[in-house]
Amino acid sequence: MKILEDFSNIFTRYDLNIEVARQEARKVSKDATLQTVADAVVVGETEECEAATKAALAAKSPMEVINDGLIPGMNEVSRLWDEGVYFLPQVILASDAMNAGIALCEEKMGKAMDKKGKVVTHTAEGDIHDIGQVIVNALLNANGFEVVNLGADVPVDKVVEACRVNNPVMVTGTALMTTTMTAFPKIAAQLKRLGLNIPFVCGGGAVSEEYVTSFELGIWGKEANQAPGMAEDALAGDNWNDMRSKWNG
Amino acid sequence: MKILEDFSNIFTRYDLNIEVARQEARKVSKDATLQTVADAVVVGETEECEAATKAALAAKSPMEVINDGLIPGMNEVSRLWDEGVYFLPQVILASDAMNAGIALCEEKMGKAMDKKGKVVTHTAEGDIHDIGQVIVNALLNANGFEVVNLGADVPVDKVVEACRVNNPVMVTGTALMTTTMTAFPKIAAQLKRLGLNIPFVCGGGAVSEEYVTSFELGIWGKEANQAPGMAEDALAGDNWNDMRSKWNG
Amino acid sequence: MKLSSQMAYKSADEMMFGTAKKPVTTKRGIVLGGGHVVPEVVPHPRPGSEKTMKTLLREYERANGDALERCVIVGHPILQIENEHVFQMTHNPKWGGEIAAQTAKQMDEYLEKYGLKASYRATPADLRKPDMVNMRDSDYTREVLESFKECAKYADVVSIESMGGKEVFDHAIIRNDIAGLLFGQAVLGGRDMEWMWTQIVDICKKNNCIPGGDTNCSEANTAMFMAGGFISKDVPHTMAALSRAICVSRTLVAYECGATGPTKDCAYEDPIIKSITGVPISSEGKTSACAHSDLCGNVIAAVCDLWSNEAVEYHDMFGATTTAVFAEILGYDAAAMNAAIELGYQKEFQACLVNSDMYRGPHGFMLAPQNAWLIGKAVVDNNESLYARGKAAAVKCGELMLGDPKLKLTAFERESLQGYMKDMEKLPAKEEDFIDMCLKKYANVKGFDPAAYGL
Amino acid sequence: MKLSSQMAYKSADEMMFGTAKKPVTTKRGIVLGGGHVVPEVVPHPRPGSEKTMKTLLREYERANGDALERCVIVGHPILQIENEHVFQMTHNPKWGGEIAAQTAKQMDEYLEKYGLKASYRATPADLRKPDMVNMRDSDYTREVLESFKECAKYADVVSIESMGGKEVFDHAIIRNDIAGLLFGQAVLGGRDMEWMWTQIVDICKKNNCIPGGDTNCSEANTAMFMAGGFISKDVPHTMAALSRAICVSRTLVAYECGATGPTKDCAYEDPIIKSITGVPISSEGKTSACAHSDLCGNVIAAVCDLWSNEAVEYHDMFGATTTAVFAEILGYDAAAMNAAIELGYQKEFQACLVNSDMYRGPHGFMLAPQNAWLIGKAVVDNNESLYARGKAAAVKCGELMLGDPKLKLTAFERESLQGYMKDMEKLPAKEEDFIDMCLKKYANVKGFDPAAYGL
Ligand code: B12
Ligand code: B12
Repeated sequence: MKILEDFSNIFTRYDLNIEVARQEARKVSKDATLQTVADAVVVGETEECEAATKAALAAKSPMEVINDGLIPGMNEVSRLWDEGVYFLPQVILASDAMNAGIALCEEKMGKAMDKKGKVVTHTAEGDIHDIGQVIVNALLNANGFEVVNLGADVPVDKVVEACRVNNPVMVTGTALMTTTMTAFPKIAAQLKRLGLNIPFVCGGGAVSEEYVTSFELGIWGKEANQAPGMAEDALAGDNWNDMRSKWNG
Repeated sequence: MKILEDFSNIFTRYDLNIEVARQEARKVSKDATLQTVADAVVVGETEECEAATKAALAAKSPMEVINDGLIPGMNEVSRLWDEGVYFLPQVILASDAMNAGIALCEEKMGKAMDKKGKVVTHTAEGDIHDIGQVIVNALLNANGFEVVNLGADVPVDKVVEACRVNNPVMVTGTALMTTTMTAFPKIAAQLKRLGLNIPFVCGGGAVSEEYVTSFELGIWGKEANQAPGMAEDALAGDNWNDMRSKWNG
Repeated sequence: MKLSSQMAYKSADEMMFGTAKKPVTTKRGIVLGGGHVVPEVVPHPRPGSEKTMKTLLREYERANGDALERCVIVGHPILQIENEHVFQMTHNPKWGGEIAAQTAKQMDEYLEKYGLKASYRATPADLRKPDMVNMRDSDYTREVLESFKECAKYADVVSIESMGGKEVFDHAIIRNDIAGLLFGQAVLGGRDMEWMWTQIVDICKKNNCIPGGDTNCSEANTAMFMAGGFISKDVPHTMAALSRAICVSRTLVAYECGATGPTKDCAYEDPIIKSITGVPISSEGKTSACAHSDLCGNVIAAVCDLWSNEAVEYHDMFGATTTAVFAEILGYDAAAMNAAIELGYQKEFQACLVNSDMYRGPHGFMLAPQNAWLIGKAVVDNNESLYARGKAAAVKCGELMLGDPKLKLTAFERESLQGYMKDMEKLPAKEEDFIDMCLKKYANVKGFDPAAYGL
Repeated sequence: MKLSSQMAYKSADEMMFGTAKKPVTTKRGIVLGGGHVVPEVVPHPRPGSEKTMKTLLREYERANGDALERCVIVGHPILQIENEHVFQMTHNPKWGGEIAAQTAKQMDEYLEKYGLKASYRATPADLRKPDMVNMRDSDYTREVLESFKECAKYADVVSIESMGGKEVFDHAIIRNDIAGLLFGQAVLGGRDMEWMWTQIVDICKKNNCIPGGDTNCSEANTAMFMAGGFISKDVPHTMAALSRAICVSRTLVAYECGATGPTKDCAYEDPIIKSITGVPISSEGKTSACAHSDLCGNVIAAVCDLWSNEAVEYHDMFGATTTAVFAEILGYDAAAMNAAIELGYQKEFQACLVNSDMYRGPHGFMLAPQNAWLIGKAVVDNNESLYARGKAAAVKCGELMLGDPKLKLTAFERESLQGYMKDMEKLPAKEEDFIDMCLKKYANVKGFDPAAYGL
């Protein structure tokens, strides 16, 4: 078979056009042990991170290790992801590493660290397409939120109950099927009824902006990587209406 | 360019598969003069038909010429169309011829002949796609209905008013655009409000069965050639509900 | 206006998709007809979005934006977007202009950010309905021309689907009346186009905009869709084919007035137009099934320079919105053709497209490049008048159909065609006589006003 | 079950669209893979229609009927319709059976009335979600098998998108974990398929129904869609390509258990499957943009026997309903390929399809027939175990990608790939050792239950 040499009139490799110059992660600490902790997060190596955390804990308080090593490392990861340098798996692996480090610190403190706030996440009843949710979970986690992960195929009542019990800053839903996304307005209605005006970010292949903005509380999530920014807004006190006008429309 | 001899693996000419054996029009009258009238209708020759009608009127009463010449001729045409022998233009030309003959008979009678009943037809406001309606008009006409033809781009109120004034057995609407078919439920609502429960047959490219059966009075028309049959049902006293269950679903 | 007397191509053999004798270059440097096929996607706004300028701007921002984004996602190098005006966009000429401006800005952004090359065609609606308004002097007429002015500032290309002669055509098409088609399409349509296109070309010159071209959508396409597929009985396919041949006489007028292409996608007569004029043509076939069905889905691509979907209403599908979906499909269609060109296999590829439909039905037959060229030749060889060349096209088309035993016809289709051929034989030789005859014959056709055509 | 040790084709050169080494014949006498490409349209019911069996029957009657009617309208000679079950159709096995019966009846009518040849594929939903139910013993499992029994009575072909290993795959795909892909897709997926397909083939034999095949939609397609287009950053395209190569190990199991094809449309691994087994394959690419986007829209057609749109929700478009629209487009796509075959231009046509996308991205590259065949060869040459052949496929795929300078990769994609290659080098040679390692490594993955796979 004849194969061409030049394909420029057939397709364009836009990924090469926009390829982001390689960037090194920035240094986050002048302290060598803490920098080692951060580095382990940046490269997403759980075992390394555990070792570095243990080493750092010899000289530093658990809160110092968390606030000046693990979290700044993860912030670097978020920055690299935002700028298009990192791909999702690097974020997930970094988040796995950070969580392992935090677990060791918490063990030493004898109590759980304070998270920024809770976010309840779920995939709609009848729907097992949960990859979108899995990404959302990972990114929220990576950004310091406590994720109450209800998993896939979650009944309406269970979502509402979890919101009542956890009082999250935000709740998310994922649906990939036109037949399952109909659960979202039901959830929103029940939350309203209970006076829980929690911003409810809905996303997933089947879910359109038009649909989500047709019911109260609903904010449409186009890309999973919007989830942390949205959660920050909710944390800062924006209500669902503010958020909808910022992120949708 | 290389051109094949055999295309059977590329396309199938289903029109040849279902080609209807040529049929002669049947004789409709033992009377030679009346048969000549009918023949002129069957071949769709207006001038011939006028001549034959004039000749027949020398010996027969106008109602005889109509009932035993012109109309039976047109019935033959309808039959040939139903069986797939005739195409639309043949029906239109036959109808033109029949109408010319009827006009002569009416002249002689000094009054208009009785039609089976009135049907109001229109194309929706804002829509100039009226070919569908033109076909419907012609077929209704050919089948002995009096067509109150409101033309294209007709405002809602004008349709309602025409129904009020003419009290037709049926009213039809054609719309080819999703933006214009929204006039139909408005018309139906106003008719209901005035107590005019006239079956309202709606068709045209943009118009789906689902849409038309979502409002009262509405019956969906898929093909223009259903119009005469529907009008017959309406004439026989079927209400819109009966008609909907017969023609739709 | 001088009627064309020469063919741009020496033979059908020379005609190929992707290349036109007279390529044109858009604002962002895309060469249309310059060696490659370009996808042209046509979004249609959802009902309701036309309520205000704001909602309509938003609708097009998304619909057009989704198409641009999808090209970046899958790697299509070039995209043309056409917006066919809905009534409100032309009725309020500023609206059409604002939408053109917004789209041009989106295209600049995509060029800057990703390197995607795009161009924009604005197609004002012809609001002049011959049976309702005076074609040459009405508010609608002024709005249409004003729309061209507003759009030409930002659009790369402008086009229109002009309506001249429709009132007579509509009467004739359901009466097997070939004289009516000749009068409505060739004579009235051509006269109206000359009046219209002189002005459009003028506006374009002042605005550095490309005057694309016209289409006989309102007549020949109506005939084609009424003829329909293999189970319709509204109009014989042979008559629809004659109507298509006839319309060349009027569509050609745009180029005779200075339009340069890219032609309008829904003009199925374009292969014939290309054979005569050498302008780049936009075509639509299988991938415009979203908008209508035809029996020449592949063959119509045989000599196209742009490849379109005609129109798709903007809404969600599983994979993405419709405009993204159709931009993706059209782009892949074009990619295969462009690969053929690069590989030097374009002749073979073209033969596959042609053999797919050349004998599927009369339209596929007459639009196959070899027949399209012959009909074009009949047009230029009989350039005494709009009437003469329209009739010559129809006669040639009829002869070709009757002369090729591979084109199977039902007995009814064949007899109808033989009838039209006889009818044409009986028509006057001279345009003046023909016009006189028609002015009488169609005097009572609803809405027909000779003055609207300068008659 | 014996793992395949031979290639059906001596070289990629022998592989061509429309022809399979082992064609199959449907109830109404259609030969799939017997020399021509057949369109396969897949309607999806609208939300709400699944409420009762009656409403769902009506929905499919229209959706399937519109596709059949459209083929008659435009002249497409053959059509396969697939109905992928929605949950309710499999959960209530009678429903799926009734719908199959209804469709078979429609097809008989179209054959009788017009001469249109059609066939029906029923694809029960795999309701067994590994992280929620016991794969081998649950009500859902029984419903799936019962559905096959009901459908096989009327359908020409049955298929499934089986889910084995998905729980481990989902964990691994977002962690750059190539071992997890090998374990989830090749080992667990393959073991689950053997269990499932032995039963399906048995049911088919009893019902004179064709056991079509399986697809790794739940894993390799998820990877491919996550890798997305040129602006996604979720999964490297190189990893998605490895995931595709790996899945051959499990998809092949269906045919090793007695499935004969036509394979399932969404199995992008099918060109590799065809190179090994010679069964007719169903593929989808550009014309399935309605369902998802991919970077191999044309190349994936290079060796297809059926050509599909994956899935389109039933609703109205301007031209017709979606199922009519996509049946029309697919049919024209097939017509051009069939014209190529008849003209003897199939090699040239295939080269156009391949050159369109072979270097557009990793998936297009590895699925181009020449590379697909090489990966197939690696699979049969390493047939000691599901694991060994999956790994061999991935290694070969990686080598090909790194070894062809025309396949441009971003630095990140390249480095990721080099990393996976190193990771694979370090993996145990023997399947037993690999399984031992994985049982430990993935012990805590949510929902992973070794017993469900006989481990
Ligand atoms: C992978 C896949 C599967 C896998 C699912 C694996 C899994 N664990 O999720 C398997 C094979 C199991 C599967 C099964 C089925 N599937 Co499926 N599947 C897909 C496929 C191919 C890709 C989906 C995917 O993972 N995409 C990647 C993720 C990352 O995208 P995403 O979830 O949309 O998330 C993105 C955004 O939406 C957003 N997002 C999502 N959630 C949120 C939340 C927040 C807060 C924010 C901010 C953003 C956000 O962020 C992400 C991007 O950054 C799609 C095709 C398609 N076009 O989507 C079909 C698809 C979704 N499936 C479909 C169908 C029909 C089915 C089945 C019924 C098939 C069958 N007959 O068995 C079953 C359903 C079983 C069930 N009850 O759920 C249809 C759905 C049709 C519909 N709309 O109703 C689709 C569209 C395929 C098609 N074209 O027909 N499927
Ligand atoms: C011909 C045509 C025109 C002609 C109209 C000529 C005329 N006198 O009707 C012209 C060129 C003027 C035209 C203009 C426009 N058009 Co136009 N046009 C078409 C086209 C190509 C064919 C329509 C047609 O005549 N079909 C043949 C007839 C016989 O079919 P029908 O009316 O549906 O009737 C059948 C059945 O529906 C049924 N039926 C109909 N009525 C009734 C009634 C009863 C009682 C019964 C029982 C049955 C029945 O019977 C018939 C079959 O037997 C369609 C394409 C398409 N896919 O339909 C676009 C189309 C309808 N047009 C379209 C558009 C957008 C326009 C314009 C806005 C374009 C523009 N930018 O200028 C303008 C609109 C002007 C206006 N305000 O109306 C869009 C509509 C989009 C939408 N759904 O909203 C379409 C779908 C094209 C497209 N794909 O984009 N158009």
